[in-house]
Amino acid sequence: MDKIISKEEVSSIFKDGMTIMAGGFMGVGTPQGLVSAMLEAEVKDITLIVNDTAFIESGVGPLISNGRVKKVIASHIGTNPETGRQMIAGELDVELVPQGTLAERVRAGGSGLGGVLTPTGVGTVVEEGKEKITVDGREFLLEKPLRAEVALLKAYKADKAGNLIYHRSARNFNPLMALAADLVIVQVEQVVEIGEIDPDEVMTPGILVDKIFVQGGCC
Amino acid sequence: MDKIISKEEVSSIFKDGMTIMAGGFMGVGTPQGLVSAMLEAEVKDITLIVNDTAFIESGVGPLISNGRVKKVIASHIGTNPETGRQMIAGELDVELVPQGTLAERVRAGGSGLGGVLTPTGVGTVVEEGKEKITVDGREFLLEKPLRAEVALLKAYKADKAGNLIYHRSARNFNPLMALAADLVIVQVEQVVEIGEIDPDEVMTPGILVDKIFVQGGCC
Amino acid sequence: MVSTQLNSKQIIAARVAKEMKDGDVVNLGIGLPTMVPSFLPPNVNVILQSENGYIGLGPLDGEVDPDLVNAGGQPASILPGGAFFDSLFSFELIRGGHVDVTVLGGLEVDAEGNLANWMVPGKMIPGMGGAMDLVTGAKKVIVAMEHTAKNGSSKILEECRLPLTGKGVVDLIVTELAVFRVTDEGLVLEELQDGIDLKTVEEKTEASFKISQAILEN
Amino acid sequence: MVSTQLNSKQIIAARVAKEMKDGDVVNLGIGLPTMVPSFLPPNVNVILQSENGYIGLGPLDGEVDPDLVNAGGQPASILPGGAFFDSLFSFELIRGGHVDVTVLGGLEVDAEGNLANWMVPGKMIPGMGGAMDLVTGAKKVIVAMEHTAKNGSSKILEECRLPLTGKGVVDLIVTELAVFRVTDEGLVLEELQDGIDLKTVEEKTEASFKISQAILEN
Repeated sequence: MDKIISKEEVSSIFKDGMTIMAGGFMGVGTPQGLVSAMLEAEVKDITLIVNDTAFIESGVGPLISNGRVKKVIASHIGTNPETGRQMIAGELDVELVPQGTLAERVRAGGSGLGGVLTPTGVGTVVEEGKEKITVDGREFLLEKPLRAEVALLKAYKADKAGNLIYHRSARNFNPLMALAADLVIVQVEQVVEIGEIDPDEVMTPGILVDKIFVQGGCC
Repeated sequence: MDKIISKEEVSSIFKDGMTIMAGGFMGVGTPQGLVSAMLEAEVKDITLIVNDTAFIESGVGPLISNGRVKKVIASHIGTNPETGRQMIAGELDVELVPQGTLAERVRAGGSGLGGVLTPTGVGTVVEEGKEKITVDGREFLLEKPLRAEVALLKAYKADKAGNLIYHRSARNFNPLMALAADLVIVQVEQVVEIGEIDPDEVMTPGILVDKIFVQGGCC
Repeated sequence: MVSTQLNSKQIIAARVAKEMKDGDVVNLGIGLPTMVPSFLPPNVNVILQSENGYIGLGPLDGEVDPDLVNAGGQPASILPGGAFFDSLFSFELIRGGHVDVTVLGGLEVDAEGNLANWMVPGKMIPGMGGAMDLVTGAKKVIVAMEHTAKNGSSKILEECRLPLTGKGVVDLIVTELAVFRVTDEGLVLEELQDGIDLKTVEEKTEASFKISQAILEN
Repeated sequence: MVSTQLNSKQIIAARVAKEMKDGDVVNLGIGLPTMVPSFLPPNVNVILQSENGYIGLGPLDGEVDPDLVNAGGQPASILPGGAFFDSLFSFELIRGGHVDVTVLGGLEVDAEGNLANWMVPGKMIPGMGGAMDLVTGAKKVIVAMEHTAKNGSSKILEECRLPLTGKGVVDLIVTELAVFRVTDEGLVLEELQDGIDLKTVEEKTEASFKISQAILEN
């Protein structure tokens, strides 16, 4: 059950047309090495589920700039002008989702729920095409679960069982995406032996993590 | 903004007819000192939201045995025969909720969602009286949010701002109940100064905690 | 291993153990299911999930920590590589399909994979605890139970009579007499336990069932 | 403090600061709202929530940590007593009413408390980020904006024309000219900023509004 994987092995995982989730908030907490491995895989028509498309040359931005992405589901695309340009040019399909709703949809996908009943977006364009459910006289949008074939996470530290600890504001979407994909790959700064992480301090249990890529090589 | 409170002050909070949530799983992670303060308050007609009713003489059990509770919402009552006896005698209203659904309902109450769409309980007596929502061809129960006037939590350690760390399997329902009540009181084994808990290790942020009761007296 | 006579429960637990793959995340119900790990071969290690909030449930290893119990409330330990979490996350794992196998006892199971194991009308009702979430969410649901009730009546029915724990959720039924798989076309008798003949199983099973090719050829 | 001439943005930020109570949990939008803390009196300490995952947002205090940024992606710090969490929990706090006050900029606000501040059709659309959740969930929503657009037209309208960020969500509007409260009976002019007369506000405000007793008596 060795979970540690090389960059070449990461690259070989990606296929055209895949749906990929990646952690990060404006690039902070984005696994840059995994994004780079994905770029090297030369895949296309990717559907990308991310909080934002970061910047042209960092975060998940290079996947957009290099034309690998067919559709983005995100809460914010404003810091990467290439996302906006491709969207207006009709090259890229963009689904904008309020950030809290995006988090809930990923959670629903990872935790077996049928959807989310949120007040966010009621009375705005966000409600278009969505079912509205009234509970005790108040309207909520039914927002559907999101899942991916692969989730790309960034953590600070892992043990060899895949138990993860995140660092500061680099945590963001990573812990929730760990539940919502068929294959979960994490990029970490360091790997320690099993038993070296206090079970009370684990932020994502190792059973959710399939592969560990160590930044700058391992062990 | 001193959050530290005495047992007498805790007692003075409870009123007849209140809805109270308490953490714990068969008494583990239940704030026994807060339960005792509640008993001393001599209140009645309480609605209690708990995972289980523990034992006759421990956990939240004494609240049942002493006839303080009008209604229990719980996933399990089997370890406390007094709960079953009062239920059959018509002295106590018991709403049984699957444990995962109970957790989700408390979370929905604490996080502003309109309800939960869960597959759990479909086709069983749990679905009686509930709306069923079909999402992409699959049926889910719409389970409603739960909130309380007071939540009674147990944590291992707090700082004076109310940031909490739980210990091992005593965590259980405590972190979710911290969001779902108007007033949140925590019983802790120790209090440390602000700044002594690493912000990455906080399990419940202090802004959710109104009052801290220190087991065995404070400071 | 010294060959000894196994009792009914041990026969069931030993057979359930064969369903486990190395690395499986497993949640075991109270009672008989907790006997399964002792029958695992040395090359099969499973990771036990405890619904009250952790991965890596282990047996009590000496020191009792009042903050560390299993889902039955009994003192327990956590193994290296384990992790604690809250009840919400525990059931995200369970409902979200992150538990590979759950093993539960049963009062009744039927040909459509319905399971009843949480209440008997007119008797004290303990509550469903986490059972309804487990049977709904786990990838594979194994019912491990004795074939007949104390009065000798079959617990494998055409249709459950007791209130259900889950509808169409059971994958495999393991008793001291036989192993049944639940399929879209109803129950299939997959195996007879050692020394049990088909006639015995037919007599003690209310539900109709198909017989697997393997048994027919034997 | 040396008395100096404040510019429009400073006038707005200073007035918004008066809405804060000691201990309030506050989420500030990007731009003008981030100026509010510098106008808080010394006895009022607010706790800043950063939507990307923490409580206790502080200004950059020297060392840049690439793993610690504010909601605008700029290097920041965390104050003693702060706590990190994931995006899910961050929006549980926001949507669940655990943030006392949010201060956001606005493109348009109307008499029903509708707010438009996230997109202009035909222009590059940045996305709503966390704004829709914030205006839906925060206990008090303050729009802090200049009274008129660059072309001089009123940003306080009878009815918003731009796509909404939230419907009926605004509690208070603070501009460099005036303060309006949104009530069930529409807008109420609560205050005139220093040196501003009622006529100026009436001329520059498209929406109809009532005038508070305090102003009428003045």
